[in-house]
Amino acid sequence: MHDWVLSLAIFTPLIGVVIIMLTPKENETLVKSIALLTTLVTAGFGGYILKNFDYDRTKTLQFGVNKQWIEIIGSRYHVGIDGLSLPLLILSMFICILCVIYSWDHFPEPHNPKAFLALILILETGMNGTFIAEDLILFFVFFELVLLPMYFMIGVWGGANRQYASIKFFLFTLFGSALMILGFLALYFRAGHTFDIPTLVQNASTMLPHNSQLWIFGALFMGFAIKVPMFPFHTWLPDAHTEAPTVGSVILAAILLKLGTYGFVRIALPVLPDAAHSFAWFIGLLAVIGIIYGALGCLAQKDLKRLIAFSSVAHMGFVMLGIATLTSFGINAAMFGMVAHGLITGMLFFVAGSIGERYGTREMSRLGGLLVQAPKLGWILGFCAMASLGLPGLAGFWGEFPAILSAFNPAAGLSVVLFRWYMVIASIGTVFAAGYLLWMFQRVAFGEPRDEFAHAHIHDLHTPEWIAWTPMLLGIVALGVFPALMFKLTDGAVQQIGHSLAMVAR
Amino acid sequence: MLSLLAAASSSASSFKAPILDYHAFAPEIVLTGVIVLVLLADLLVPEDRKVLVTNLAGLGVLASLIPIITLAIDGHDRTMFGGAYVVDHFALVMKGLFIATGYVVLLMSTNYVADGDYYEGEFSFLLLSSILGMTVMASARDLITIFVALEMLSLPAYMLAGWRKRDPKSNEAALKYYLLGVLSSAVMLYGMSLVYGVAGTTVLADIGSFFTQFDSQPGIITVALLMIVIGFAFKVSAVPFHFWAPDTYEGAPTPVTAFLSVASKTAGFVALMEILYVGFLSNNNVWGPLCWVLAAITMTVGNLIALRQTNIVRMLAYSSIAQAGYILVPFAVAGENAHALITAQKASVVYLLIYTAMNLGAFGVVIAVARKTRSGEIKSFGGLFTYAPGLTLLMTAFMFSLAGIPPLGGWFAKLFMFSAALDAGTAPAIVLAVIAGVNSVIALFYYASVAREMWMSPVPDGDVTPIRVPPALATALAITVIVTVAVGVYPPLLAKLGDVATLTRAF
Amino acid sequence: MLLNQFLFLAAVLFCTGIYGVLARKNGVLVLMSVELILNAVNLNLVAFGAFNQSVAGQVFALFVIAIAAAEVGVGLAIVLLIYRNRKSVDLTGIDALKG
Amino acid sequence: MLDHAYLIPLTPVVSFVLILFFGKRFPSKGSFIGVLALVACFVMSLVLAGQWISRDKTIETLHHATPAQLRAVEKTGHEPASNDAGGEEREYKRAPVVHETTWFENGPLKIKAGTLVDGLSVALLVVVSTISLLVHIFSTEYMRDDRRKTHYFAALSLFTSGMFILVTSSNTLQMIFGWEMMGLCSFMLIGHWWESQDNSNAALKAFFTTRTGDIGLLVGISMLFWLAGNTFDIGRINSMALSGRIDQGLLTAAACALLVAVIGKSAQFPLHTWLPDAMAGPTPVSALIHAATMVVAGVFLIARLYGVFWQGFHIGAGDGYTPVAMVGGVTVLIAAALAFVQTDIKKVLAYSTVSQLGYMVMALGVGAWTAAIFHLFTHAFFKACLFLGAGSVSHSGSHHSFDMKKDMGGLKKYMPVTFWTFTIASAALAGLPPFAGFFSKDEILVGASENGYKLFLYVGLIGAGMTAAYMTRCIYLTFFGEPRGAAAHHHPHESPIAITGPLVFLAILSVVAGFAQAPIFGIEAFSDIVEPAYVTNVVSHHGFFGILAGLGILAAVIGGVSAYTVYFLNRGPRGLLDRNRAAHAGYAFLANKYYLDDLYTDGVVGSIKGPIARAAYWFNQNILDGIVNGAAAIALATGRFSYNVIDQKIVDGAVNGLGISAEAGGGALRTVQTGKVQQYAAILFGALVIFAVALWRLT
Amino acid sequence: MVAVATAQNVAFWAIAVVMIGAAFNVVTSTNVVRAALSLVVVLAGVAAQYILLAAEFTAVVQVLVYIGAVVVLFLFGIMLTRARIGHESDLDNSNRIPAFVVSFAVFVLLVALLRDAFGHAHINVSAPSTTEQVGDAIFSTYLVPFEVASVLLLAALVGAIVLARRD
Repeated sequence: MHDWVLSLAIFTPLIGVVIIMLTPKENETLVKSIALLTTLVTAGFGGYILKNFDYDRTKTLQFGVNKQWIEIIGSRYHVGIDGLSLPLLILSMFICILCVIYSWDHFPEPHNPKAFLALILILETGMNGTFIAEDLILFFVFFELVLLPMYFMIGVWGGANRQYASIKFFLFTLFGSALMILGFLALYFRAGHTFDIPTLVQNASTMLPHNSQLWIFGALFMGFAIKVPMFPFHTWLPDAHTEAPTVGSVILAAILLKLGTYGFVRIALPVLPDAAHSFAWFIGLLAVIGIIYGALGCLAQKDLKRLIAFSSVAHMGFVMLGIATLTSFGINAAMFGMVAHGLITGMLFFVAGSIGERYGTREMSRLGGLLVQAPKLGWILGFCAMASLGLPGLAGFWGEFPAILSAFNPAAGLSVVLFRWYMVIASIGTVFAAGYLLWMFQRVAFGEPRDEFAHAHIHDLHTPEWIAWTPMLLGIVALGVFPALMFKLTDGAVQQIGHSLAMVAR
Repeated sequence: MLSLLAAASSSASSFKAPILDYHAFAPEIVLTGVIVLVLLADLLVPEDRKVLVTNLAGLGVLASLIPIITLAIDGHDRTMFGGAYVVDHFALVMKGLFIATGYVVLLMSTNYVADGDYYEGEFSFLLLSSILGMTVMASARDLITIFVALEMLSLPAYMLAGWRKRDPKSNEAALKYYLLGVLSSAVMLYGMSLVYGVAGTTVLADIGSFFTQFDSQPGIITVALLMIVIGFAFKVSAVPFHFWAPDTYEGAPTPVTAFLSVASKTAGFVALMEILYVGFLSNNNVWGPLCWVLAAITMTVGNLIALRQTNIVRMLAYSSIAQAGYILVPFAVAGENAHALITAQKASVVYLLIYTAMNLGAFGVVIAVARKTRSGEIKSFGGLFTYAPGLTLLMTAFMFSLAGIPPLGGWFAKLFMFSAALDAGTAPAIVLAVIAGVNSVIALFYYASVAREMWMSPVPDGDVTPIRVPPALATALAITVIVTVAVGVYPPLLAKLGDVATLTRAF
Repeated sequence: MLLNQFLFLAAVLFCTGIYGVLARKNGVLVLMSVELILNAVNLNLVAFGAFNQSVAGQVFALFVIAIAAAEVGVGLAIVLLIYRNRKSVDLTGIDALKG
Repeated sequence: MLDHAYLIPLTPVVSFVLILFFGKRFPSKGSFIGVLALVACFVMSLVLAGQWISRDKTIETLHHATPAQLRAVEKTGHEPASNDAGGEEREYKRAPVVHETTWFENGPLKIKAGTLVDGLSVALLVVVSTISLLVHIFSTEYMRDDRRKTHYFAALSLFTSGMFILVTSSNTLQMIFGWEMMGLCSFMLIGHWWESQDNSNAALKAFFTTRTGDIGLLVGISMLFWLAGNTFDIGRINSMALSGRIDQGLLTAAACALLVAVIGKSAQFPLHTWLPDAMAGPTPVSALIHAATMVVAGVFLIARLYGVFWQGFHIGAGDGYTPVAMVGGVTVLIAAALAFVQTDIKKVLAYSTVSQLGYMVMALGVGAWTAAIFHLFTHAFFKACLFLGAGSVSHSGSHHSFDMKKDMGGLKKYMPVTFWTFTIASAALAGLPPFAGFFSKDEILVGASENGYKLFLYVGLIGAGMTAAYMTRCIYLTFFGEPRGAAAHHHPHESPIAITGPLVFLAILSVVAGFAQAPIFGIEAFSDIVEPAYVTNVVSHHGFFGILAGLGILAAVIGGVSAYTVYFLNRGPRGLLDRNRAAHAGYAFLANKYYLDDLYTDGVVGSIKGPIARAAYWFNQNILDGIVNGAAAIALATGRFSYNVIDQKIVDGAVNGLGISAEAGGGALRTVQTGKVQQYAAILFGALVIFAVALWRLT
Repeated sequence: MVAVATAQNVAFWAIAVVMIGAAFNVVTSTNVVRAALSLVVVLAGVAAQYILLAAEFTAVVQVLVYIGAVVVLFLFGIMLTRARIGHESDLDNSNRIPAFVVSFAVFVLLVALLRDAFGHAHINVSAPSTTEQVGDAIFSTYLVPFEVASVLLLAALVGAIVLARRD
């Protein structure tokens, strides 16, 4: 079990896919049950991992498996889990269950639960796999595996402009990953003919001249930055989110964006610390531009989901700012920010989807008085808005504040003055966040319902919504009050990265 | 340079019959036997039972796989006729590929040709002849043999392209293919004659050792080499020698198009590998940059034009041009060093193996869908998912495999291709890799547009009667999709076959 | 004799053939021009054979002759096919497939 | 209790959760849970205060250490060795009682969470729990039939706990929690009646403006974390700041950043405009916000991190001017002037709060730490009393209206308890002896005068006069004259006991609270109990200055009398008559209103401070509020621009442009594919030549 | 020897001039049949050059295959496509100038290359390879291409018949 559990965590969803494929389309309940069961079983493996994970050794890879895979190019099936991967893996499993539950009788047009659920499960495989891959090629495969299901999810079940949005999402990401894989290969050939991440962490910085490091880092940067997405590579995100079905948006926001930031933390920084130092100012710059720019973008939005999408740009800016500081504080904040953003923005998309479903529109100018018609939904929206703007006591705060904090004192060798300016700008970004989120909340929830919906019957929360959302809401509060839940996991591994970054500081 | 040849020319007025290793020739002998059998059977089988002939051809093709397997098990390389004909791992892998391709194409064409009431027996006969040429090509290590093999595989293909005799487009396809094919083989011949003139031999290994003596070669060799490369660049439809391809692909019967885009192209690459890696390894300062330019413009032009296509076959034609560009990437970097050379060979072979499966599969679906829609427009795929989910899934898999998206086979091919470029590690190699990377993104757009039509668009004519896929075609699709997916998920399946350093082992 | 005599002659034939292929409209004439090109190659081969004092040149030329004959046969068949469908062997009019 | 101080913030949190999830099931809609929780907090706070006071005594006797000796230890800037060894707490007088637990770790760094109890937090706890309890009781009646009573009480509980968390925090990180929780709750409570756009706008504005200030908080606390040696610990930050081991420039920057936070939260000029708007919330909430929580958080922040401000702004230098004092002083005057022109009774009180907060900030800026906290202490009682009084008036006298001119007047006879308590509280606010405000304001004046900030003495005096004047006007308009509008038509009556009870209680406190620190009588209990070591050791203490007290009284009397002259001696009623005539004259209602408002303002208020107040009001409404609102508009416009132009046209346009140009490139290349086989052949041979020449030259 | 060499040169040039003229006629003639006949001249000239190069067997094959078969095929082709026997004005397309430019460029290229490579190389035909040697080579070293070529001819035959036959 110990050796197998990670592989099971990756591939159980695929088994579910096969079973679903073999199930007749007409028997929808069975299909749904299989999907739910699959996610639950997968999460069961997650539970096993949580239970048997050695929390005193978060920086070491556990449950590791290192088997031969593609010998001809030197790639191995190497998976393992440490403090960085664990929270994201669990988050991914968790979100997938909730998505299946949420969609229980919420399937967007053209319905077809069979295909829809199969896609969710394939996505889960990709996401889980990315978070525990310890081999660059394996990482790449899983990283890319999520593209197709998400493409179809947006393209088939999405909104009016879905075709454009889906292909845009696909092309952007693929462009990044094309460069990323070049970077991986360059690492392979220049740093000891291995794709093994831990080995590369050991060797790469000594084996590679600074110049090569820069180039390779640049390639990796493109791959990850597009996925994050960082300004100016973000334009796929609003379109994708706006058009995606609710569940697609949730998965996209909660997990897929994290693949990029995770890539930075897992691969780019520790493997190429030298180049990371050279790039840090640039990453920081794009991050703070993203913070302000995303916020400004939010202010201009008319569509609820699009607004939330732009807010993701801003939030991921905080995460990237944390990473750019190259300090353990900042990276811890980034890790926290990833999970927090996953929960909060995921929830926001759930709520936005439910609102859109009830009113048939997400135009904020047409909405209003949600609190009158569906008070619970309205307050949950308010709660998520508050969490999203970084209110202390809720999870979002721990992604934002430590990032700001760490920017005051970036890693040795980085320009202190520059990063302090970043800190101030990022702080200003928090105000913007408050601005657009409250403004959104006011327009959607406050006031009286518009005439067109005044007599509409707006159902407050459905049972699947309750079941799906309660854990996320609890998670947001729990992480907000007990940040150690996350920091304890990530800290060991982050310290290690911070250490290797500090080693090369000039 | 004359002294070198003294040994070759002086000897022997007494003819010594060569001792033939029949095991080594067994695949070709079986194939030839099948060819003759098919021709005879075609005479005897009545008009309404012609499908038997096709079945016979299929079985025969499979039978010729047996000696390949025995040879592979036997394992040691066989060199004959002073190095003019070699049966080694590389040759066996490629022969196997050609024969498998031939089998799948036969499966794909069974109903196509029968339904169209074309000359089924002769069709199989010509197809097998062309495959025979290819298998010979895989072993040929001599200019004359290569030339004859090339003509052997080309001439039947010219005729097959025009097989739909009453269709002017098919005629046009055949004419263009034929004329340009003949011209480019003439250019190639001219180049070969120059090489022969300078080196005094037609055996590649001897040519290779001849040229290693010189630090720099005269311009004549540069141009001769260029001319030879052009001959095969035509075959693999590299820009700017690709013009025939879209027109011919569109006009030719679809199974023939599939055959051309896969087997014929592969044969071109096989010949190119033999000539460049065995005969002209030391001239890599010529063919390196040449292949670099060809690769770069081929993939770029192919992809860009493919963006604008509305006909699925034509789009696949440009797609296969672009794919040829990717396959040329390892050629561009192979000469950098010994290690890069080996990686490049493996990369090319792996790419060809995977490309064959996925491209054949894509054409298979096109054939299947066209059975109902009678149209080659991409639009005719609209809403396919609603009435033919299975075919949609298959086509999706093939399209995204061609685009190189994991976990479908294409990603591994591309990865290996990139890997070859970066193994060489020179600045031009890396630039080429980046160009290839950008191109694979552009390519996604049109591959995905097919998926988009199938999944996201309405059925154009509202006709949602399911598509009946005949068993032969279904078998072909099954084979291709299994290979495509299995290799993508577990690349080592093919990687072993791609381990073909034998081609240049001597060096 | 200079080798180049033959080679230059072959080059003239080669290029004349190219001109013919490019400038002729009639399919049969284009095929004839192709024959010019192939003969140029053959002349090259035989000249080089003599120059190198090896038989390979002649052998090569023989194969080319044999295959050229087959090619002409196939080519004429295709031209005939076109003629049958279009009632013309005018190559310039054949451009239904393009783009 | 000293060791279990966490119970105080925890109790209302629990009550919040209980009310939120179970409140609706009770007939009282959960209000009693809130009241009970606050009773518990109140009792615990009192116990805590008692323990603190007695602890001080015991420790003093135990150690026989004089304050001077302790001061000597502190002034070296080095902590006792035992502390460095991680040993016992410093157990001497005024040393806080700190209980911490590790919140989370970052490498070797342990971030702690915990409670810190010292005089300052005890004082605040008492004030907050008292006021909050009274507000809760008041609300049971005031909000009896509100449709969202449950939400209201839940938010009230959370609000209170936010303040508790803030004042008991042992570290700055935790302070942010309390600080922002209050922001959230103020948002919820101000926007309680969110059906109206105005209310939700006000809520947004409150949250947004304070959040703007929070930029300073985040930046300041981040800076202090690093400057003080990787710690959020308040004690360490203060001692590090005072030790002078922090770079002066950076320390000043951090202090400035925190000052920004204070300006936002404590509604100081120029970010004060949200506070009057926040009157949109229910009146008890206003009382809570203004008297005990939220706005005083800013003052508390300065007090809590006084070492930083002291050192950062050189408050001790006494060179006549500090930024903190400037902010406070300007706020005192501007806000007082603005209070004149309000017609809404709550807005008068709101500007009065702003003005009084200005006093506190000013006091802190001039080094009069104790005076500031003392003023905070007394102000809490009388301002709560005033607000609740105003609430009582609107509840029972003016039919839920707060417009003094339209719907009030002559209520004295209907609502005697309200009237008397309101008047007592006003007197306290005006600084008339023996009411509480007199003592605290006097302390401030003394501090300004004696610490070398004479300018602010005058500011304080002028402010005192103005305060007396506008409160006189307010009382007149509300309780005297003829009943108008709702007051005339809706049978005003006295409020029930749930409302008057707290009023009376608060009125009593408004009288007696001042005696906690009455140097005139030799009582310095407040400073003894409240001042933490890091303050005691640096600030100067002064006794009673008769002249200053006299000047203060004089200023108040002048202000009161002049207002009395204006209002009670018939100028006012005539203005009202004018107004009615003009209304009869048939002008369009709105136009009339504004026109006569102008007349009224010119004729009545103008006789005292008209031009200045009007100018100030104009400035306030058009410039400052304009900037605040304009900032939103600008942000919105910038957002639209950056989205519509930069994002959609340039960034996204570039991407789409690439796509389009790729397609166009494909289209152009397609034209080469003419379909003419001989052209293809020509290209074949042409390419041959070109490649040949290129390669030949290359090799 | 010199005389032999001179005679060879004279013969070469005489034949070459005729060949070139005939070749030009093939590509420029306005009469299809005349073009075909000019082709015969060229092909015969090539055969003659083979003899000069002492490749008698190849020359014989050239005559047999080309003149005996290929040209006949062409004539059949001309007749089957009902080309006019006489003068025909539009045998050329509009691309004569580009065609000339391209072919001339190729010519210049080739000449430059050949001069550069084989400037003064002489052909020594004193020890010609015999027909026997050619035969030996074909049936030993080049056995595979020979066998393949036979299948090739069969395939071409069958295919051409299918394509050309009326149905």
